[in-house]
Amino acid sequence: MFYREAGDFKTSYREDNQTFPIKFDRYRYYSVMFAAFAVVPFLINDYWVNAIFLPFLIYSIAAIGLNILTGYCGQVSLGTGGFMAVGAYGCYKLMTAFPEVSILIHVILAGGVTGMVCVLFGLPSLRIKGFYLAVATLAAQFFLVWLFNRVPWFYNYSASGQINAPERTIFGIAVTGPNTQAWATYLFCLVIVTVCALVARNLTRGMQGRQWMAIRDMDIAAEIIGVNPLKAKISAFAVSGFFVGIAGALLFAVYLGAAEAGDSFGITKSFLVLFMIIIGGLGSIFGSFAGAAFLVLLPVFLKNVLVGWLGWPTDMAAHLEFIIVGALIVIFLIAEPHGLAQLWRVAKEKLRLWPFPH
Amino acid sequence: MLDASDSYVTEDGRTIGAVVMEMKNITLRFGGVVAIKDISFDIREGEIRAIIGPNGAGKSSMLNVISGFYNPQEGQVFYKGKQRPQMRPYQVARQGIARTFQNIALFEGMTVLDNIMTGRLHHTKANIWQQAFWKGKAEAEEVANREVVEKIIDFLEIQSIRKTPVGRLPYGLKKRVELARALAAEPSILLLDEPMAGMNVEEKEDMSRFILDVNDEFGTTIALIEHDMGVVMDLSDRVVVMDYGQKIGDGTPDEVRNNQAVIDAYLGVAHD
Amino acid sequence: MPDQLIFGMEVFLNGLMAGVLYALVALGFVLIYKASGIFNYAQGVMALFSALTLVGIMEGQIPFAHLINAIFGTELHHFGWHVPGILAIVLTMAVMVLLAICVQKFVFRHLVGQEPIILFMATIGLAYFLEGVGDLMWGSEIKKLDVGLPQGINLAIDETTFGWFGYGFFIDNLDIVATIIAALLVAVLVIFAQYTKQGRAMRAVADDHQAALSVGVSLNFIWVMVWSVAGFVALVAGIMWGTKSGVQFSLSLIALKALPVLMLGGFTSIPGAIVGGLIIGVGEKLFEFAIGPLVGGATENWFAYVLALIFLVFRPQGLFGEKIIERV
Amino acid sequence: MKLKLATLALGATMAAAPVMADLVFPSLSYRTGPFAAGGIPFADGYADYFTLLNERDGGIGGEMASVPECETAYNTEKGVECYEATKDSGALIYQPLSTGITYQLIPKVTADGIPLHTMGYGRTSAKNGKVFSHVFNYPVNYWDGASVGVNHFMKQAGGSLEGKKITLLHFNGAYGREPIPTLEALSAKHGFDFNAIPIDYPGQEQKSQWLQIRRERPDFILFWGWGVMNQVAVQEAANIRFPMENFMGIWWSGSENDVIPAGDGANGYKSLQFHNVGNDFPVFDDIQKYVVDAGKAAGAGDQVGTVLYNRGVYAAFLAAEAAKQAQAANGTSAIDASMMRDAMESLEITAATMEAAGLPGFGPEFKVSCENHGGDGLAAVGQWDAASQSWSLISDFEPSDGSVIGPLVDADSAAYAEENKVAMSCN
Repeated sequence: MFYREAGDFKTSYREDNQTFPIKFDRYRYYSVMFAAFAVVPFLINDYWVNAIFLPFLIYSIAAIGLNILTGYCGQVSLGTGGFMAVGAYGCYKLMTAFPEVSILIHVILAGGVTGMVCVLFGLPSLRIKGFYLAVATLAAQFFLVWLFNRVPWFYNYSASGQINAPERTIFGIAVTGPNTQAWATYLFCLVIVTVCALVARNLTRGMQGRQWMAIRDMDIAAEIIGVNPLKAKISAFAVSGFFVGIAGALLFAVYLGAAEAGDSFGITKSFLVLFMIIIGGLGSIFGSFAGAAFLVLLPVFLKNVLVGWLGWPTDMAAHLEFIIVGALIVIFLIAEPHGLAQLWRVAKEKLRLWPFPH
Repeated sequence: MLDASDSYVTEDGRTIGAVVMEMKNITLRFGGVVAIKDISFDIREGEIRAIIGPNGAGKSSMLNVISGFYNPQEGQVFYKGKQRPQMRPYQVARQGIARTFQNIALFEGMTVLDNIMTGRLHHTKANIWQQAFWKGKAEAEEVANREVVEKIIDFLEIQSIRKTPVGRLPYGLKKRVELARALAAEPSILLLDEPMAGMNVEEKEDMSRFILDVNDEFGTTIALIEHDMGVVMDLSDRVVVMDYGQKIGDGTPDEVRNNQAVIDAYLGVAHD
Repeated sequence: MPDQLIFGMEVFLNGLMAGVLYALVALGFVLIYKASGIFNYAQGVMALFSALTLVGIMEGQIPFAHLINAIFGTELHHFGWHVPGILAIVLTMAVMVLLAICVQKFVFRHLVGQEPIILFMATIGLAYFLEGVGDLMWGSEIKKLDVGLPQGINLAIDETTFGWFGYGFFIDNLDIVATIIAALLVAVLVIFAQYTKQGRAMRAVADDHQAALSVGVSLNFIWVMVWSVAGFVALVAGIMWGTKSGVQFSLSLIALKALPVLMLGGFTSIPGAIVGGLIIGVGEKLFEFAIGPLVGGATENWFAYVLALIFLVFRPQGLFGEKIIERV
Repeated sequence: MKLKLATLALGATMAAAPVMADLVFPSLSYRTGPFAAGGIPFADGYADYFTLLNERDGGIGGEMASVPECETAYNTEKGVECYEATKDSGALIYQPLSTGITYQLIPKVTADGIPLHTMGYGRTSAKNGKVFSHVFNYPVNYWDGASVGVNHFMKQAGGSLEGKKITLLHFNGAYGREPIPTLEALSAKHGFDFNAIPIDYPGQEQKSQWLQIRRERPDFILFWGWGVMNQVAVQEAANIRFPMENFMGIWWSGSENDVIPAGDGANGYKSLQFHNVGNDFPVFDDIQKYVVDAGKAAGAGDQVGTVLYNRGVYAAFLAAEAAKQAQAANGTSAIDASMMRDAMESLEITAATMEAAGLPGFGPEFKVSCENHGGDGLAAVGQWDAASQSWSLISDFEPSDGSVIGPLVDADSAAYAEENKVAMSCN
């Protein structure tokens, strides 16, 4: 009964085009935003931010980026870790070369650089398709990590080969470096996430998104109705790279504070983000958030339950974690192959009819 | 014989204009196989032009040549009086040639509305930045496109399935959505590849009506491939008949019906 | 003969032998993909799991001892017996068949007809699951695996080549054995696929599920069979690598070595996997030998992928694929 | 959405459940993942030593020690989660046993005022206490290791390395590249040829590298590896019949795990050590009696006396000694992290302290100061005997070449201070 669209008429196409056409959805969205911006910052401490919120927000951006490429444009990529490394190292080089420029600009520029690198590795997608492309993107993954390890210029010739995020501020408040407040880093990332999600939403609901989806669903037919496959694929790689690069920059600068290519941006990262979008739902912005939340929260949750409550040995808990995550993935796929986002849609459809299902 | 630039008025009062597209001596080969052999014909503005022939005659290949999907090894294509250089299919589409497919080629993961909206691609000028922030041309164009699309939706009577994902639709409706997508492009030539294949009589009648209405109301030039001879003869102004990659007849339905080569091809007289 | 050429020959031979092992791992992927359209990400973890099981059985470890001890407060570790290598391999194979049946029964039977990406994802879930189970069952400390394979430099080759070139080639005995076993295995698999009833059924399924069903082939049986065969291939690969480095987590990463081979040879081609494996093995070793020192070395991880990528850009159909004619 | 919130709430209650009363020594361990084989014995040793103190002595100065364990799987993000989860529980010191996690924790611990002890790993230039106020890497670091190794080879070669060739075989990453600047400087000083051969993670396949070594025939090899890389390298060295006494690993490439898979071929392989090996020390009898036999061991109890278990014990011993000295200096048994830090900065380990703890001659004697957080850089060389399946030290704890390392430490720490605007302390 709460969830109804009957009587919620639209009188213009503009209204019908909005992101949340149903009033109830809209209000829920406003309240989530209100809570995220105005309530959460007052409640959180270091643990909440560093263990849950920052990884969740940052991985959400990465998942949105990959979802644009894979979920919307149908180009499976396993190079996400390498591209995040481009964002991180790009941000580091910019931060240290131009300390007087705002970190926000650096993060965005790092995204831009990553977009360009991503396009470069996306060019073969014009010839290579499906799993072959997925495996081909691994070339980017391994090559980029090797490159960042190999060329000392990227880590400013430090003896250790690690990069460290120096302190940078916005409005005089530190958002990177050791002396950050939990709420500041949280809000910084939240703002970026919000903007990224809105941009992604706009791109995917308009003509650009339709071109991507057309390429995904049937590339030959898309070309015949007038989609330029080169432009569509390249733009998807560029936009995806932009988001993934931002995620990499934030992961390094705000969340970890220090990074090394092989350690922090290895192949496992590529798979992790891919899992997020598949579990969350391909071709869905909400799914990107849901998938990121699921894969960030579940291990923390399991660990706290198994070790914190049940007092199990940590190694056994870690093994069980693997078993449970693996089993859950399989169970999810059997129950709902199209991810959490589809589960959510189905639930909404049911709710819409409740309590009179007939 | 009419000249290329002549126009005339049909019995039912429609005006058929000058030649808009001309195929000259087209030959298409796949490896050693000759799919189309030295075929020439033209399409006039405002007419309904049919290509018929038995299975494997090369009809679909011909349509693919017109829409730029295959590039013929020999021959030229003239469009609006100019020779068309070799083009990618999306460039052909941009010139105002839209088409449907024999085996439906809709985008299964998108809704009916989104599918039809893809047809409006060439009427969208907003760049990626405007779209990213939903500012400038982006929103206005989206609304304008939507208006055009809604008209086509009304026209083809598919209002109720607007927001349904295409994958869930039955065959007949999918065909209709595909037609809508092609129409949304407001093409100057509409290519229909077996628009009525696999339909029952009722659906066929609906589809015939839509094709005639499109031609009538929007003045769209239509080139179609169809198996059902009855339908073809009723609908089209002129017919090209193909067999084994060659043209064996060309003319009005009556002329073609009385053409001995055509009769042989359809009755299965042995080639020698 | 110039030194560099002699060294190059040595590197080439070693590359060939590495390539045979890559081909072996790739073969596990190809078999499953061909028969069921599943890109089995868990192949590497299966190698780890089978090697862990083999060592566990040989050493008479009690499975899940750690878990049992933690729950019941017992002090169980070993049964106190040792199982000879051959018998242990047979028992491990039985476990792998059991695993194949479970995988089919509990996972893929419920996913028939799903898109490839969903099936791929399911194998990732399977990989996680198996990794956890393997560790929980046998423990995650490193284990020595010795089923009696020889290791170390082959002196006969060393001396012969020294007589020829004045420089003795280094060929590892283990590599020679591995090459022979892998070659035998490949031959057996090819014969199996070509000449046995089950093999023909498997190929029929690969060509067309519906048609195979309609002539009375049991899909379920075929799929259990290919997963078992893939399990066997994984076991062989696990033994080879486990003998060299001990059995531990990193064994599961050998799957990454097989992926460029698959790109090059195609996901469905057995000869493709073999030739692709050899090309990758030789290519990466020669590149590391010739170019590696100029760019700082450790190029093998990415070079295999870049090689495959460049190759595919110029020949998208892969090594043995036919030219793709696109249709609408 | 509801589910998510419930999860969050649950996470909150659990995260905020610290054990306040005791002396807390969090153990960021890894018993799973690619390096589990190394992480398990270390974590066992670390926990068992504190258990021993609790069981035998009733804790440290009357306060019970608690060692909350948190699994990182060598993953940097899990490391952050573990740090945040434990830091408010009164944590006195962190020892993450991972280079990656160390680098992330350096700025965090400095801001939170908790000392970080990276014993024989982490950031080498943290030796400079003026820049890294809360980071300690006594008793020895990688650059000391490289120097001691070269000195050992020099002795082996009869006093001069002139014209000899030393190859560094290393993990292709920050950890493995650490010794390169030192070795380059030493090569200039002692006139030996030096080259580095990297191995990419995980290092399962090293044929190319060993073929190269076989071609180039270096006189000595230094080896910086971790995980499966170690076993494969030792095996391959045996395969090409490289003289094992000329092949020396860093302390992370010198445990039983690394040599046992290679069997007899590994005989004579050397590795650097900064503490003693074997279980021939009184403390292990006590551990057996009070911990293992009492069923309180962290692991299965079968690791006692192995190299990495001993390292865990040694790490715990150094932490416990610092805690004792902090208690003595502040006159209270309930010390906090800042007292701990101050005590670490004035820590002095003498033969007597080790003797008293049941570890006579277990490690080098050393002294920490505000300027020098890295101790005196003493390391010994161990050698593997395949017949008796045991390591033994074949040298005393010997000093490194401070004249080479000192300037390198200063340069690297200065660069860090510059980049991060760190104010110098110790003035």
